[in-house]
Amino acid sequence: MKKGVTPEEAAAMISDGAVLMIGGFMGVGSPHRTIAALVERGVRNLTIIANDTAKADYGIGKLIRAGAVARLVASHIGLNPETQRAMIDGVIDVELTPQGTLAEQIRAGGYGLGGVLTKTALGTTAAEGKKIIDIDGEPWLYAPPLKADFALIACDRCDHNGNVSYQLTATNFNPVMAMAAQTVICEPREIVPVGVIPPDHVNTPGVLVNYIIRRGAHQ
Amino acid sequence: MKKGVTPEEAAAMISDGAVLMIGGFMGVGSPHRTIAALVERGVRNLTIIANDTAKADYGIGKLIRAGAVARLVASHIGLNPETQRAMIDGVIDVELTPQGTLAEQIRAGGYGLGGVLTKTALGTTAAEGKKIIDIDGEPWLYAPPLKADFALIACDRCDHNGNVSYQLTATNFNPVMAMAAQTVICEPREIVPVGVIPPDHVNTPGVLVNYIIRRGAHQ
Amino acid sequence: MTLSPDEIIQRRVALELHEGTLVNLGIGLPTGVSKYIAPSLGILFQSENGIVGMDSRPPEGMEDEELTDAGGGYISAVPGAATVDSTMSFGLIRGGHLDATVLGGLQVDEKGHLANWVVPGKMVPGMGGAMDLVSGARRVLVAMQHTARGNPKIVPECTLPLTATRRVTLIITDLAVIEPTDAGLVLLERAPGVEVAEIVAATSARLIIAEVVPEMAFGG
Amino acid sequence: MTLSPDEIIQRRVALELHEGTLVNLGIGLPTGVSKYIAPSLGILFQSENGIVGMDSRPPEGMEDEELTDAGGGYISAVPGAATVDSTMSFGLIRGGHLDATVLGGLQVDEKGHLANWVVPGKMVPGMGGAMDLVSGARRVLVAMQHTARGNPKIVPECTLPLTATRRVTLIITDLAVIEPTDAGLVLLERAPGVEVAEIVAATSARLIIAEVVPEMAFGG
Repeated sequence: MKKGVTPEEAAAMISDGAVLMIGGFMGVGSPHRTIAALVERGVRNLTIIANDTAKADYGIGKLIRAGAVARLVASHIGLNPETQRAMIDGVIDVELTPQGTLAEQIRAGGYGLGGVLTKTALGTTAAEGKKIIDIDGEPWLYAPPLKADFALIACDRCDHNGNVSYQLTATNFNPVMAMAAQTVICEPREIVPVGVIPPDHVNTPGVLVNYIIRRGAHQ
Repeated sequence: MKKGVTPEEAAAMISDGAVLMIGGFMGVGSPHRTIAALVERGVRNLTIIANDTAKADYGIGKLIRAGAVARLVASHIGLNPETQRAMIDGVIDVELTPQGTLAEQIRAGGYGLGGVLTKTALGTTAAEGKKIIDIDGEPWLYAPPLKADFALIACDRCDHNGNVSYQLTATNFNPVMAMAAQTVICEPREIVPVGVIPPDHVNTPGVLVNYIIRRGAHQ
Repeated sequence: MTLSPDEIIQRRVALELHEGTLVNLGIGLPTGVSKYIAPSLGILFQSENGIVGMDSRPPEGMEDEELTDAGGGYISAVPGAATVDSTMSFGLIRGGHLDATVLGGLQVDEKGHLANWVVPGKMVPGMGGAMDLVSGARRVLVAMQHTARGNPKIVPECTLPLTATRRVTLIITDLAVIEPTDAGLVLLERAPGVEVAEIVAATSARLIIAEVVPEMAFGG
Repeated sequence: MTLSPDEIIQRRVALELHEGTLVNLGIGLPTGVSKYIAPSLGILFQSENGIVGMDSRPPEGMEDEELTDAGGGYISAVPGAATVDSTMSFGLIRGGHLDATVLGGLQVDEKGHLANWVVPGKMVPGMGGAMDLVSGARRVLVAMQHTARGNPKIVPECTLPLTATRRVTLIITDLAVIEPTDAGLVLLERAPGVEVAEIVAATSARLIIAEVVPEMAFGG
């Protein structure tokens, strides 16, 4: 069985300068309670790897507004003007990466691969300064594996052993991030006994999950 | 809705010299009725990409015994002495590949990636003659993407639109092969109406499946 | 029947989508294409955040916070939909399993290159899935107004950063259907009531024009 | 208590497995290690064909043809098991999520290199998952008889093709526990009743031997 921790206890494990992967797509499937506790703790200088930063003061946007982020690797920041401003002003160092490449880079980190060979972005300004690898006369853009100190993931259901199942479009980057971080903290909507989630419906085996966020006071 | 075909109709689409991926692990999760029809048809000179060749005269082993196979890419042939003999006698050109690398090569083919960078087999005789790619001074073994003309897959359930869900250890290579072939032929144990498999339990979306093998006479 | 510019584009794009295929519609104008697709065609719409078989917004009060499109808006799912994680979603896109992607454009040029993801110094939204879609889909359909504030968007050479170096399949605007080829941009069709001279005037790129350029023919 | 050679190896390997971790046991001798693991430890056994949390063969008549181990034999699943496809199964192995792999060996040498997948010209089974396991698991535990038909299997340099160029973590035999280090093979423990001289005689590799080499201490 895994230890259930409060969002505050989880946030306390994360120090200034940590590299975090955070699940979610426009806040859908993001660990909102954990993010709120991180903001509360006042952590600084984070590197965030995530698909996007949601909206101003929502989801990962809360960390942006709180000034907790020094570096961001994401595919899209268009719906959060605060992140765009912070990028243009040089307050946050933002690396924009195609969404499919970003997902594969995280997977490569978690699966022990040496990186990703892709056609996406090849020949565009987004490939400037990046490594091109020639395979039998054909150029491929190389993207390195990504890893993190922590993955903060959200899920629909989690059992007492940390077995996780995701739901609908809240799945997105969560399963792949759960493979790519030193410590995985999972914020479930529902916590169920072992055996409630059948083996075929476990998307992230519990061996990958280090801490489960406890149910909230009102839950 | 997809067309339901008999194993014989499926076999009739497959010509001499075709490249086939066949799902299964020691015959578990292999499309046994389709394989039997292929043997019956007497097709020749096939290239088979599969984890293994099961046992003598069982699963893919039936195609080996029938002399249908000219080339085999697999990770393990140890439990089928007929395949081993055919390899040693030079009757079948066998390429042995680590299982994890083989799975990633098939995935790379289906996901549009330029290949796989792995540490597995690096420095061993299994890497002889293969490309080594240096990333920041570190050597990685390169393995090319694999694709096929046909993927012959098996599954537990399939709906009328070709949405597929696999079960337990019969899953294995089936989902990744369904991404990597021009034509995908699926042999389900059970065929159900659309909607019976919930969206979160569809492992292979129906858009990937071209033909569904009809239920058998006794089913 | 008088059609609005958006309707012209959406109805014409709809004719390009084939029975039983997987299609990705970009946010905005492209999303509206689905209005003109008969459900009997069994075309499945993908949203790259992880669903094959998205449907329109459910009735008020029926929304699920775990079921949204790539813009974060509530959606529903058709019977037989499948949900997938981000790696599988982009595997479908990048592996050539998506028959068509319909995207907006800022510029398209004579080589058929599309620019639609960034206006340096002004707009830095990030490319999201756009580069993957343009690189990976079997067919890339650009659906856009022919001009922006009177300025041509179909230009000799893109001045904005490209989304991909791959040539798009077709450009469908409120004035014309144009196909990029080895020889250049071929004017295939005119919008209803639009003259060829009008299209040429609204286009700064060179167009290859046949003797007869038919009007777009809509089903309905 | 007199233990058989296999029992000595399996019991000693069992002591190396840690609470709550994921472990892969190779077919044959390594599989038997699970007999000596208390269920309360919550150790999960992986079978690389696609299950985390495999259990032993179910009662006669309860077998499922869709639930087998990597050898194709019927298995069961513990409560809380997860089934995965081959890419995820090897992602767990190659991504460093497997705490330990326990494998048999044909030879191990002074550099800690393992050969266990092929005897050229004689046995060509294919490497299956062995190369992935030896390259990717956090700890590689070799569990084997110290000699084969009287011939040492722990040799100065492997004459058989290597499974990986990575150094294994520990060699556990019916005679000894040996740890490969930068300096060479260090004899850590003796099997019950076995003298150091006996181990040295059965080993053709050079062993680094401390003044005191304790006996293996089993819990039970």
